[in-house]
Amino acid sequence: MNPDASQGAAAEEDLVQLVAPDGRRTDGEQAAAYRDRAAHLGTDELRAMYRDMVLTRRFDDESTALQRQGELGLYPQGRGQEAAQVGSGHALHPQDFVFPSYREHGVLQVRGVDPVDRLRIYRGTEHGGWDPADHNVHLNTLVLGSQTLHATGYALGVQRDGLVGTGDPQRDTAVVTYFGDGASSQGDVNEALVFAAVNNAPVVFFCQNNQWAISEPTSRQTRVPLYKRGEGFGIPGVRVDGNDVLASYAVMAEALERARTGGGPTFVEAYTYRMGAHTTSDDPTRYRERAEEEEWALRDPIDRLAALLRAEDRWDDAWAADVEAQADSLAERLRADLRALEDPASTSMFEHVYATPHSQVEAERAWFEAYEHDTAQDERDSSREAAR
Amino acid sequence: MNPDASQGAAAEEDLVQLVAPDGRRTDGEQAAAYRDRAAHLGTDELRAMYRDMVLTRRFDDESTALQRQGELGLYPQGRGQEAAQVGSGHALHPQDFVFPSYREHGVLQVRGVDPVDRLRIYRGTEHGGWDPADHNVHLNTLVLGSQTLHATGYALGVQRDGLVGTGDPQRDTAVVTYFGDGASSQGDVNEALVFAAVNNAPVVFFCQNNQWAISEPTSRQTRVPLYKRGEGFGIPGVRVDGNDVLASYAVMAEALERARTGGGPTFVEAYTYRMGAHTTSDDPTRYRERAEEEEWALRDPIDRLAALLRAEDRWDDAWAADVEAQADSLAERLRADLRALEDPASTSMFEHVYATPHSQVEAERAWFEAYEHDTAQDERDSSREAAR
Amino acid sequence: MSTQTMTFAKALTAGLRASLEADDHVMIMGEDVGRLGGVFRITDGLQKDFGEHRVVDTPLAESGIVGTAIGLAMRGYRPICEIQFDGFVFPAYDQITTQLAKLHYRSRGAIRLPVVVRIPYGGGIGAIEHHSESPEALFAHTPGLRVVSPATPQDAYDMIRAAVVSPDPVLFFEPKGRYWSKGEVDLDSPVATATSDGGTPDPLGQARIARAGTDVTLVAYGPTVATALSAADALAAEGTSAEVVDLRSLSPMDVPAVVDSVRRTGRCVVVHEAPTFFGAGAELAARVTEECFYSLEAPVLRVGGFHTPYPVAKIEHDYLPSTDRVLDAVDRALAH
Amino acid sequence: MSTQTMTFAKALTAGLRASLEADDHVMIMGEDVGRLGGVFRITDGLQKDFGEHRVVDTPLAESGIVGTAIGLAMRGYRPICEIQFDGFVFPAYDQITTQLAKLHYRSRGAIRLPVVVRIPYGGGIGAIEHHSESPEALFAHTPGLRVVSPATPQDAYDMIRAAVVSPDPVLFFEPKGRYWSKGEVDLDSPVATATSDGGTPDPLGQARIARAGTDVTLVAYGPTVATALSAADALAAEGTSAEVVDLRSLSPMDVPAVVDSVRRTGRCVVVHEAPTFFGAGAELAARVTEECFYSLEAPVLRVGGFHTPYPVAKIEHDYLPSTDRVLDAVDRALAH
Ligand SMILES: Cc1ncc(C[n+]2csc(CCOP(=O)(O)OP(=O)(O)O)c2C)c(N)n1
Ligand SMILES: Cc1ncc(C[n+]2csc(CCOP(=O)(O)OP(=O)(O)O)c2C)c(N)n1
Ligand SMILES: [Mg+2]
Ligand SMILES: [Mg+2]
Repeated sequence: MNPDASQGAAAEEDLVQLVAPDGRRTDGEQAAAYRDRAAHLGTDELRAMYRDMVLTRRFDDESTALQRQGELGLYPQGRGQEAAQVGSGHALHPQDFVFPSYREHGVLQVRGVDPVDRLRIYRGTEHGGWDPADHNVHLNTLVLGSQTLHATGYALGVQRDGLVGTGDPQRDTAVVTYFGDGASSQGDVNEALVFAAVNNAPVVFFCQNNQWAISEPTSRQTRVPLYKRGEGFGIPGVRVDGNDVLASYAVMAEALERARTGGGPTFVEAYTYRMGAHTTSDDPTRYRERAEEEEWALRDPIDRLAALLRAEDRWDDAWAADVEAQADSLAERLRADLRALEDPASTSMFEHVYATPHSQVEAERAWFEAYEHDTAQDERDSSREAAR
Repeated sequence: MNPDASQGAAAEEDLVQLVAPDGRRTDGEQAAAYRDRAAHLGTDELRAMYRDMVLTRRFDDESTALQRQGELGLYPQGRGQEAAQVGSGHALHPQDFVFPSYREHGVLQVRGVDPVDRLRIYRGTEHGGWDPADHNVHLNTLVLGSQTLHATGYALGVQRDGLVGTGDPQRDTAVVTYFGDGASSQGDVNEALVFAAVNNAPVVFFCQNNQWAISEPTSRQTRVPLYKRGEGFGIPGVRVDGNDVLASYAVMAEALERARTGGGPTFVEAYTYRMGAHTTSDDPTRYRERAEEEEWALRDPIDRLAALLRAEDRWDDAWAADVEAQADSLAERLRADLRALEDPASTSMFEHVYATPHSQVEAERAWFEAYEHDTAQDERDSSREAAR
Repeated sequence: MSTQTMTFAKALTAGLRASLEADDHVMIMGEDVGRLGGVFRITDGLQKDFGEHRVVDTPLAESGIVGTAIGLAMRGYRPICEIQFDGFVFPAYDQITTQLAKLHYRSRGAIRLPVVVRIPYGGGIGAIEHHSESPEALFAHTPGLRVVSPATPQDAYDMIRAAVVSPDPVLFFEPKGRYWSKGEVDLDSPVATATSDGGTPDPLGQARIARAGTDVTLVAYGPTVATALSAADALAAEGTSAEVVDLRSLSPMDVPAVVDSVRRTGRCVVVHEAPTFFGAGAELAARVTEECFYSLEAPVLRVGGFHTPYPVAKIEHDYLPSTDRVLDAVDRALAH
Repeated sequence: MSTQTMTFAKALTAGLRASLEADDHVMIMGEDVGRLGGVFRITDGLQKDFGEHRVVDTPLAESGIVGTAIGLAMRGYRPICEIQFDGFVFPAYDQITTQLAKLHYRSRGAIRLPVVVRIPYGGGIGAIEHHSESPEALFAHTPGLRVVSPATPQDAYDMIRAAVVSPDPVLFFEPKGRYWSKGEVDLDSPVATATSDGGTPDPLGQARIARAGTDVTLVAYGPTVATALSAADALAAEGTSAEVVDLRSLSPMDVPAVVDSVRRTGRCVVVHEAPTFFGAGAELAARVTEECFYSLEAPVLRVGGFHTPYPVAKIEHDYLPSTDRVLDAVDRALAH
């Protein structure tokens, strides 16, 4: 289904998969090394992942609806990528730090970033939305790939702080940066690989290959599977089935541990699919086939985990109903709280340009306040009003 | 001798070498595939390479001397890299196009760029120095790595022109771009790899790893041998002994043929050494050991080819004396012609900013001409003159 | 004469189509310009009609786009690069500033780089960060680049064709907030070609009098020409006659046209969306003052963005120069 | 008070040394800053004394340098990045413009980025292309950045330390042509820290009267302060008293200081090496004219680089603003 046939073939071959689309655990050689990483996950953990995936999807659906209703200017859907995001997110330790791109709703869910905060940017009330220090999650970065350098620098800081390889799992710290198949072509991502490799930085490059960069298939970005990208920089790579939450967890757990213990960076390619449009402004019918979408629908990550839970008798209808109820109340709260968000004051645009006073900003702010004041008072004649 | 021990080891292992430092042809497995490529080179060709290397070095020495005498503002020495440059240059066809960095004096020699033209940039009379169309050699590019994208774009143009894989060796065209180990870290070089790979562009990335980027050893740029860099982009890589002119020729001949016949890009790492300073402004004693320089002196590329010629009875003292004489006259002509170069007219700074008239440039030029005119006529009082 | 009413966006598409038709070496390259037709659909249908060879979806790397366009131009092609949004031109900034702008100079004319870089710019569309900026001054300061911005559908059609035939690199700023505005377009208008002998006027360097007037000169370009015209309407109703000059080009800047107007009106207000601090209005004010020192009744006043990053969508209309803010400036100019 | 005579370059080194000593989280990163001490030797000896950990040779990638510095700053470090030459800052332009400048705003103050980007700039040293440029206006237009340039050894020492303690990102332009000029430096001068409550004056935003005068105001910064002073000498000998204002900072720009001077002198000439077109002088001229409209006897005149790429070394002195060209402008101003 990937337009580049050679990649499609490689995809199946090299893929780390622990759970097949039908919910059964795989027993292939390929994944043997990772099976242990997920072995300790019991019913509680698996259910927690399931819950996060369901809540992420509900958040996604509700946000899409809110955009249609005019409550958001735009929204980039994550549907289809929940396993890659929630699985990798569950492998994080609290002290780890995340540098997302803009589609990582599942990671934000796992890290506890408030759902309303996640939408401020799309409502047009903030460029950010939360304090990165609150959940060790940096803000969204919209300039493709830039954040991979920030993550690498942050990881160099962690290293300087002496928080790599101390042997204390509560202190050893890793950094992860998320980016897409499209972003992988940016110079910045490649420079990040250079800086990370040369310094053996504790950073994981988590590339979600969702097959598309808006209308461009991954074959427009690379002619070999993306997980190989790091090798020429000295960074080991692994391709994981990004629709398999267990595999995503296991591969990420290993990569994070390598980083925390001083083993250096890893390049993870999560092979997945963007089931929705690029954003609510996009129209995928212009560039991709319905058949492709349908084929990927059969690999839905939530269905797969549900099937596993059922197959292993970890499913419970009452629990599942409760998860649905939680999703309902998340949606309800989101609607209410989002609508209740106040628009920022116009003068807030002058705040935080600098941390210290800057005469240009201050002069313009003063002018603006006086102007606003005058305008409010002003009784202009009607012809002028009419022209506005 | 490379500060990164792991690389040093790999260097020896992966290196394509056809002639050992003592001038004897090697018979190892490693190079078997390339031996055929150089098999047809007879005495004439080998002597032609020798001549170009000797002339390149004489150019280098003379230019360095001219800089010391104040005739040049700066000069970046190529000593030690003659085999990599002359060998690869000899593999080019006339229709191929070269995008150099700034140290490729040997390539310019092979392509026939006039020695004086090569120095205009360092004398401060031109930013370029020649017309790229004259010898299919682009101007020097000083912003590290930028030219790799230009080369890739040019190669895409060649491809569009239908001059790849026609089967006609007179028409099939390849492009080569030269850059250094330091430049390899630039985002642009990596984007060039992306664009070249995805489009299967007829371009060769020729990276001269001369062990140093000014004061930084190659280990500050990469932790694996550089020739592997392309692999993660889908571009095959090869490390060649850059002090072995035959190997440099053979590896480049193969890469160029791959490009011309539609086989796509190749990443060549020429493992060599910058025997001189970075430029005449540099002081290598601040950052590298004399012992390292001495060890590399034993691998001098010109000595190696001379040894081969002698070992194979291709040497002739009269011929060698003639080459020396040619070098002497090159040096002599260089000195004379360089000193005779006229400074550009001050108003030439306004020329060629645009290809079409631009009112800002024209207004400023007119002002400047009037000002120059006035100043020339002006009889100012002495106090003002004194202050100037 | 085949004059049609069409949107600014469609006029651009028509101009691109005409350019592709006129010269085989013209090509379009960028992110999503192919099947999708670009996020603004400016290249809609062009790949279908001209092929994947002429309208090329590139990898997602702006430096790569401009850098390879330079190489293609050296090989005789005329690439039109699309940058998806204003805020994403910066990864290509080095290639534009150190290479695209300078290669003609560096080669003393041997290399010509007829590359067009199309950049949808400006705000007012309710977008997220990086999607509403006006970075034109960051290019106009660099010698070797032409920087232009059309304000009407006719100019969109004429100027894109002129940019494509220009032997110089052109940064082509498209006021995205005007994409859906309509106007008459004469599709038979000739392509304005610059001549290198300096005999004919430079088609990408001449301002346009968008409205004649006598009391004050309003200078604008791109998206703010409409703002200036609406202010002129309001002023007319009050009995003040405003002349509106549409600069069209920032580099070069048609200072004589503005000077001519200001010498008549004595007052000048310049309007743009970019922050005024170090913006195009500064250059204009400095020049106009120098050349109209004795005719100016008031200092040249600037209405523009503030010295803040482009703010969030909910308050962008307080940031953007509005008709009201132009009127306020005119009031201040008239009060002098 | 330990006052010493030293070069501008050594004063910078001393300021960097003092900064490294004062705060463990200060670090220097860039190309060749370690054993070599940088191509201008500004970091000479610092790696030896503070270790490879504090003075770091980075890979050759400017975007990577600034991008990782941002991450380091988020983790609590205070990186001082060295860009080797003016012309090589552009690969980092995206990180500076879209990230470094905006993260404080984007996070509504939650993220502070005390990153200093040192850029040796300006011409007159006989160098090849890209090694003599003055790109400061390309940064000053971007909100969120502070852009400064010292002109004397004392200011080099004081301003680099102030830049390092500034919680805002600072683009620190060093006039490389002045590196070898000497002056008195008080090494005990206090570090000027900005306070966020707005109570104390901003140490990186205040101009300096380099020479008092009454007949004309010459405004300069960085390398051209010396040019302006030499012009003032020549004028003094002719009986014209020139005041010289050293701006020190371009963003913010201390307009009140210039206005105060121009209200007294009635004439103003601004001098910088960068092309005047869209340069800092345009902003200054626009502002000064606006605020001194009735005190100006002549328009603000600009002396600077031309709208051409920086030319070849053999003719760079015809390009650079010279004492003569400043005198010519003063003559024109006085003739009004
Ligand atoms: C530097 C830059 N160029 C262009 C864009 C416009 N843009 C936004 S998302 C996108 C596609 C990204 O694709 P990918 O990296 O695969 O991530 P995905 O959207 O699939 O999650 C593009 C081109 C941008 N945000 N930044
Ligand atoms: C973008 C950019 N950054 C910095 C420089 C300054 N600089 C010139 S040469 C050089 C070292 C280059 O090393 P390498 O690529 O290994 O080539 P070599 O000089 O060894 O031939 C540096 C840092 C530059 N020219 N361009
Ligand atoms: Mg994608
Ligand atoms: Mg090198």
